[in-house]
Amino acid sequence: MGRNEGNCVNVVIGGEAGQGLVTVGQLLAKSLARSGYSILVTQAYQSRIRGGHNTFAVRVGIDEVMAPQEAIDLLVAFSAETVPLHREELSARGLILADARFNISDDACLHVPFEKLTAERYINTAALGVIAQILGIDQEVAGQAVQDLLGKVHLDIVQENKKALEAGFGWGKEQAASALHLPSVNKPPQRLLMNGNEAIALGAVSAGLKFYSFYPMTPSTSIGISLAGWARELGLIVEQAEDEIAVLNMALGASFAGAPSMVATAGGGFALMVEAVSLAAMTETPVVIVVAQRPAPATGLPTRTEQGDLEFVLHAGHGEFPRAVFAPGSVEQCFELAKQSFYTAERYQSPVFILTDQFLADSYRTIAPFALDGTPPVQPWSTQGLKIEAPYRRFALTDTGVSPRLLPGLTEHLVVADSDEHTEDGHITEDLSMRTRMVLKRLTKGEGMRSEAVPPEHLGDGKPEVLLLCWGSSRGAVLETAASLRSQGVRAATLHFSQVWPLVPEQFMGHLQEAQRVICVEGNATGQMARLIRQETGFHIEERVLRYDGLPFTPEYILRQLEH
Amino acid sequence: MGRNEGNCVNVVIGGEAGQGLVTVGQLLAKSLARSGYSILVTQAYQSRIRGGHNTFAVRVGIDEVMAPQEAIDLLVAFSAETVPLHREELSARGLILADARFNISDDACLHVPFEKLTAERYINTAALGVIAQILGIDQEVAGQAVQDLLGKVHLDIVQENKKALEAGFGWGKEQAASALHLPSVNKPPQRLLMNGNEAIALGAVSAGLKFYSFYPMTPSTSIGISLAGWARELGLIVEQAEDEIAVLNMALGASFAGAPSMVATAGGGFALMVEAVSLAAMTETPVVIVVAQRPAPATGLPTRTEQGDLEFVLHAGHGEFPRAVFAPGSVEQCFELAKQSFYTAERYQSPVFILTDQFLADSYRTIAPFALDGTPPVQPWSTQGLKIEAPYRRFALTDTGVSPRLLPGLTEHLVVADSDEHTEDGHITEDLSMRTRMVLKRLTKGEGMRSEAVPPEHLGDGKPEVLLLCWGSSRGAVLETAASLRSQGVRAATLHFSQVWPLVPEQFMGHLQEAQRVICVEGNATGQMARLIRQETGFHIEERVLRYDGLPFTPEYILRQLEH
Amino acid sequence: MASVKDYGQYETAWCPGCGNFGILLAVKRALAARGIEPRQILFVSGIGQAAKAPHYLNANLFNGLHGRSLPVATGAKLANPGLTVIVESGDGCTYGEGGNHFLAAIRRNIDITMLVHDNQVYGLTKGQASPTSGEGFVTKTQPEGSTSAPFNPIGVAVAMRAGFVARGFAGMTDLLSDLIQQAVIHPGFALIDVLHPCVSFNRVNTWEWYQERCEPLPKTYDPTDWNAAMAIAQQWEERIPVGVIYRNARPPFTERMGRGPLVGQGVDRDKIKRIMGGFL
Amino acid sequence: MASVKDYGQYETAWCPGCGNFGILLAVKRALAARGIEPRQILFVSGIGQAAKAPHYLNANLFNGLHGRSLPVATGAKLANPGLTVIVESGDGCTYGEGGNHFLAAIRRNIDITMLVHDNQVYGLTKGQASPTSGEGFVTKTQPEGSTSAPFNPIGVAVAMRAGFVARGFAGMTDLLSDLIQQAVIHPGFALIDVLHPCVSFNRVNTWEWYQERCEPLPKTYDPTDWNAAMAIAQQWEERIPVGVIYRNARPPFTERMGRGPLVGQGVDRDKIKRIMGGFL
Ligand SMILES: Cc1ncc(C[n+]2csc(CCOP(=O)(O)OP(=O)(O)O)c2C)c(N)n1
Ligand SMILES: Cc1ncc(C[n+]2csc(CCOP(=O)(O)OP(=O)(O)O)c2C)c(N)n1
Ligand code: SF4
Ligand code: SF4
Ligand SMILES: [Mg+2]
Ligand SMILES: [Mg+2]
Repeated sequence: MGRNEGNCVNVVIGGEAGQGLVTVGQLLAKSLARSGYSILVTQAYQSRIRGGHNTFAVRVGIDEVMAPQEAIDLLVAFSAETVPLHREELSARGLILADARFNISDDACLHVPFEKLTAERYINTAALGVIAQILGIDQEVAGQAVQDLLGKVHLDIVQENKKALEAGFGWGKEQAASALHLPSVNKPPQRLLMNGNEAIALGAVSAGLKFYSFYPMTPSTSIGISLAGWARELGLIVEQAEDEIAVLNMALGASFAGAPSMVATAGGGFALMVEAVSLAAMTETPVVIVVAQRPAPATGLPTRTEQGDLEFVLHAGHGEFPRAVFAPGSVEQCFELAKQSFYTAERYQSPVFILTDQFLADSYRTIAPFALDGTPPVQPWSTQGLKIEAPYRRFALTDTGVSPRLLPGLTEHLVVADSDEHTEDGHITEDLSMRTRMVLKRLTKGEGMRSEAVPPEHLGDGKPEVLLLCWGSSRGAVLETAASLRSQGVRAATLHFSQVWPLVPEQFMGHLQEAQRVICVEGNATGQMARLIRQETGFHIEERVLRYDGLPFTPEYILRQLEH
Repeated sequence: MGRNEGNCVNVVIGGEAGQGLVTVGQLLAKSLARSGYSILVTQAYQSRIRGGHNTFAVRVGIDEVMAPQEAIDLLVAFSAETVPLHREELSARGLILADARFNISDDACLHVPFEKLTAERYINTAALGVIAQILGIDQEVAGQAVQDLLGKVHLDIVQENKKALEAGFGWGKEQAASALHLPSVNKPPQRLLMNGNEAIALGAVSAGLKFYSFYPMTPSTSIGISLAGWARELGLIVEQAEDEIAVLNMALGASFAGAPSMVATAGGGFALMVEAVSLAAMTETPVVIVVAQRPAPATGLPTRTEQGDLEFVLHAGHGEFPRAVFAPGSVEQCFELAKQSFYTAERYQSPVFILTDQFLADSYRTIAPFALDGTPPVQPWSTQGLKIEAPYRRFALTDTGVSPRLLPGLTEHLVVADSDEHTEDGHITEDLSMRTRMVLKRLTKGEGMRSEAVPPEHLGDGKPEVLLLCWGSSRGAVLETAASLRSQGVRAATLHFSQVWPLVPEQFMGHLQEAQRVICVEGNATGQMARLIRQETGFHIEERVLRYDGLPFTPEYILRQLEH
Repeated sequence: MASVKDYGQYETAWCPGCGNFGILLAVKRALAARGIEPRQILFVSGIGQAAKAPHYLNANLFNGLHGRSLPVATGAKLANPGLTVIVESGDGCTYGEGGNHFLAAIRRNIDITMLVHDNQVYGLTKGQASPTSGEGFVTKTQPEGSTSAPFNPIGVAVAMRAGFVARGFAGMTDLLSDLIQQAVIHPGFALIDVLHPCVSFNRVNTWEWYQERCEPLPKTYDPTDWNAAMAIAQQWEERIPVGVIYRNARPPFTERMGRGPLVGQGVDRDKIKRIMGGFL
Repeated sequence: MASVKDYGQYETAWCPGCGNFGILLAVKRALAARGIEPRQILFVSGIGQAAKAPHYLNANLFNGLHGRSLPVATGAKLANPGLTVIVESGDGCTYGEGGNHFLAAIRRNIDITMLVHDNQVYGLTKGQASPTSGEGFVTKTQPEGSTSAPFNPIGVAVAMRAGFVARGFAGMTDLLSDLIQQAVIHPGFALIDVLHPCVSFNRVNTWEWYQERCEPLPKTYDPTDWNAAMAIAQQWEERIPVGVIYRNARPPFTERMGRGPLVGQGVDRDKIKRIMGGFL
């Protein structure tokens, strides 16, 4: 059972794919967000379109909710199967909501007579009403959410839905099940409800993205869906390619010609991009590559989560060249680091990576609206006015390794790039001394990236008994774990890497050394980050909390492992 | 200038692509090998078919020649350009052989009146005669080499060639240039003349290879040329695929159906195989993958050498799974480790890698004939007779992680493999507890591989002042460097890894710790092996001798770097 | 002799009403009708809803990567030509990600049967345009409609003179089962593009849409007439011909290659010794 | 106005007598004839002997990976439709490694010119069979002769109704230069398969072999007649028609897409703010 239980309510909606539980979940999440609560959504679904069993979990609280919770306070069963599958996770105060027709015999169960409340097709909305009532959501707020979300699609049936909602509210009121009532928030702050993929898409366009090519692959696809939806308004090109090889090569072509470009995929699709990663490095073409991890090898568990591709991404591509790898730990970081990725890619004319995973990609959270001013977007053409002496040398050797980048067709100069080793003017060469100079030129850019690396976030006690080290999406669960440890009187601290490469030991060695125990928390089976830290620092982290069953970390899971 | 100079003669033949210098070089090498000398060939060529400037260097001696040498004792100029390009490397006793018509004014130059010796088209063979005479090769032996090599192609013109050879010998005799005369060997032992790629091909067929698919890529192509040449006789299938993705997937299909399979490529082609590497791991399909390295990123320097893909190969493929990576240090090791790769791949039903590079791939050496008996070849069908209870489970969970492998169609059982996470019987599953068991099953096979890892070869003094650590093709240069250091009174030792993964620290930590200085010698720009050793042991090797200009290590190069 | 029952009956992960069910049934019937034992058959598939099909019957199976079923099948067939190799995958898998292998398999005329479950959409990834989606097809990732011309697999296969080119429809299982039987016994590469509705993501090419258009080729049609086949391959919008559209007698790859099975062949060390002797 | 001289004169890495020289010359002449400035042109190429061609003239160039020139060219054209984008690569690069992109480029009808230097062999890697090598073509890696049917690029492109399909011959530089001019001004994907001898590795399809067979299409030939084009595309062994074989007026991708150039477009933060507001 989770700590924090008093402050949060964990609602889990279960049912078959195609039953609309995502819609109900989103409506609930929206209603909660607008009521001023903090929420965190965890979606668990199978690799199928209909049937099976999926869940949409909304953990809600007054204070920031950062991680999923295992204990369920409100289990909403859209299919009879939901109950046996999740009964064990029910908390002491937990309730089950199920259609009366399921005939579930369980003391914790509220048997909702949906049949009587509404017509079959509006049951979902009626269920939303019941849930909302139990949690203490204002009916107006829920109604507005229904209007906003469903109104776009089926304007005509909004009225029917609202009636069903009302019926649900009405029935819920009679139950006097107030245990899960959330304390109301006085002046709800404006909050965005957004998942990791949407935040990446939004960060990308605000940093200047103009071209996005993709080949569908879970859990990355929804980045393309967001961008495609905005493409006309923002004047982007979002193009589905014939395969992932084309995806990245196309993005490189677009970037070479001047359009800030991004691609997104999962491990298997990324495997096909590896050659072009090396091409990006050799031709010094900026590009942002999102790898949304899922359990592998091969097709693995396509709809689940894992952090198993760190080393793969770090070393993808033949030959040696610098790269930056970001690993956001929250939806806010997805936005910020997507922007950062564009700046880094442009500044160092290099491939830059964003490593996320299914959990973060699909996890809706409530976040403060982003400030959209600040750093101006990337505009590769803005430097074209600079006076450049002829002959222009695209790969001129410089102290920083960065050469002035012109775009083809925009100036009087010719721009030549080559995948072969090349001279300063970009033409193929077999001059071996030029070779070594070009190798060093490219590697020198890595020094610049190092100097700008985002330091890991260190939180909690100095000289702690326990330092929990983590990276990427596990941040929230680890932070909550540390809070929990502290509440048990353990001096705990956390060290979260939102940039996993380049690593700059001076930024964190002190933290590692002053901790009594360092424990690496990673969503993989072999401890890749721990290995990487040893490689870069010699510091050996023996204690590890690993997870590789396809589910995201929860504080409960980490605490259980720590007890072992 | 190289040490060892007294014992060895370094002949460098230079000229344009298409001038036939490889043929002359091979004839010379063959003649020397049959005369009982040890030789080592280094080929340097450009990425073009005609023109440019290439060299074919034969270093010859009585004792085993293990590395190339920079100082040239006999420079044979097939084009006038050769002389200015290589004059600086000429040793004190060095001679130049050039066509009199080149009008080279150089005291070290013997001006050969080829015009008078033979017709234009036989000049190469006449040159061979001159060289052979200067080195003291028996004319009979050289004649036989001409007969054997050219006889296959142009039987009719063997006579003319022999005459030209004779003329060359005759002219050479008059020059009284005996400084480079090799001491004669009494009873020449039988020696194969073979390069790294040929040895891999031969090792593979003796280990049981039946299927080889490929897409041409320098420097891996000649493996396929050898195998294609033997295919009819040995009943192999050697198939050129549409791309490298097909190459590896095809090999996996063949292996799944029971044919021991191998593929070979260079870094860029391997980049396209990365997804299928992960597939091999997931479906537990044995396959041997040769990555013949060349300078990258991207197309890089297609015909040169480098050791830049260690980390790439080590982490290629999404998700986590075990693999073995061999890195032969000699032509003999190419043969032995090719065999070993098949055994390891079959035993652990896993992808196994052989990392070579252009230098080793193209380097002819004299070696003792291989014993072809010994371990029986891999025969996946030999276990099909075993009584297996129905239902057969291809991925049965076992202590070793290895499950009994049946082949489709050969027994009454059905064989099912899936790239998704699967049950023991190979069918797609989303059971998350099965997931963790399957992850561990696959990783457990890595323990077996570890227990069988080839230990690094440690040679030289205990508690040395200098320990030179290296891997793969640089072995010979490093061994000769150590010998040279010893002759200067330095206590030197070497540690050569012919298997670079898994690393077993117990096998070598003692050596690292007892050395006063450890120096890592690697053909790349960032010190990948040094990083890997730190990752696995925490031992930080700060001193490095790196090379990344496309040329192989020479003892001279290493000694120069050590002096810095 | 195998019967439909021998191929088993399994729960699927498909949506109710999906066209895949009709294809699965036709496959089982065809195999049973030809009396092929499950153990003689190797299915190879990629990734997608279609590619799951072979999990739902008894046979050997290699379910590989998205787009890569054909090279795996080719390797397996070469290693053991005794296997009846059948590839099942989707339109995205075969003509999208796997397009290059499709071309190569036709050129090789490798002796396998390729069943493309063509629902004109990417099903498993929730409804993006596929290579066969009609121009203007609207999806969440193509909100302005698909802009590429649809791929005409039949047209390309006939143009390349593939050994056996057929079109089936999941709603005509008898005809489809017959096509599959012909394809399986055809020596060489046999393509069957099977139209089938995706009830979840394709709102254009529905059961009704196909039913109105699909029409068996007349008995008099001669599939060995390449010109006629090329003309038939152009028909689509109004009338969609179903049946064997083209066939020829080009010898299959395994035959042209002139090798026996690789599996079960020992290593003749004397031969290798002789080869090694060539290096002396 | 640009002249042939503006495109420069460089040393090449090609073999003396190679057909590539003729193609290079025709390219320069065509560009000069159309008066396109070097800075307006972007060449994209893959890897191979052919793919080196754009290094030997003055223009913008992205020389990418083996087989991947078309996607790079597509991305560049979409980013800046103002560029005249010309792809040059070999038969191996385009129809072998890059086969899938070839299909996709035709389907997109992306407005670029694709010049395939088709020597029916892999030149740079020293003479393996290529997709267009004739059946039975003997090489060191195909000692028993190539076993796959040769790929007919013209046939496939016409079958797919590519916008502009032509065949050239390196030995007819005037005609070739004319074809290139037409291709460059054609709005949409324009394929020119240019036959050219590889004097080092192709002992079958030599200068003589081509010269005996290559024959310009008659003036009366109507390239908008698809049926005629499909028939012409079948001719090979005895007579090889050279010229524009097929063309149609399908609007190019950039037009159908309805976007202006991406390059130079600023970011409208108000619009992004509005989008963000949708998440409230
Ligand atoms: C390399 C790679 N890219 C993308 C995916 C994601 N993916 C899985 S199925 C699929 C589309 C399937 O479409 P189709 O082949 O038409 O099959 P359907 O589901 O429609 O039957 C995609 C893109 C993947 N598994 N691997
Ligand atoms: C991924 C990859 N595979 C293989 C190669 C090796 N390679 C370079 S050129 C070439 C063949 C070129 O043939 P073609 O495209 O016909 O050009 P040509 O040299 O004949 O003009 C190959 C296979 C490569 N560079 N990259
Ligand atoms: S998504 Fe479409 S293709 Fe897939 S099972 Fe459902 S209806 Fe069939
Ligand atoms: S190898 Fe062939 S294609 Fe290449 S330059 Fe020489 S003749 Fe031309
Ligand atoms: Mg489909
Ligand atoms: Mg070619």
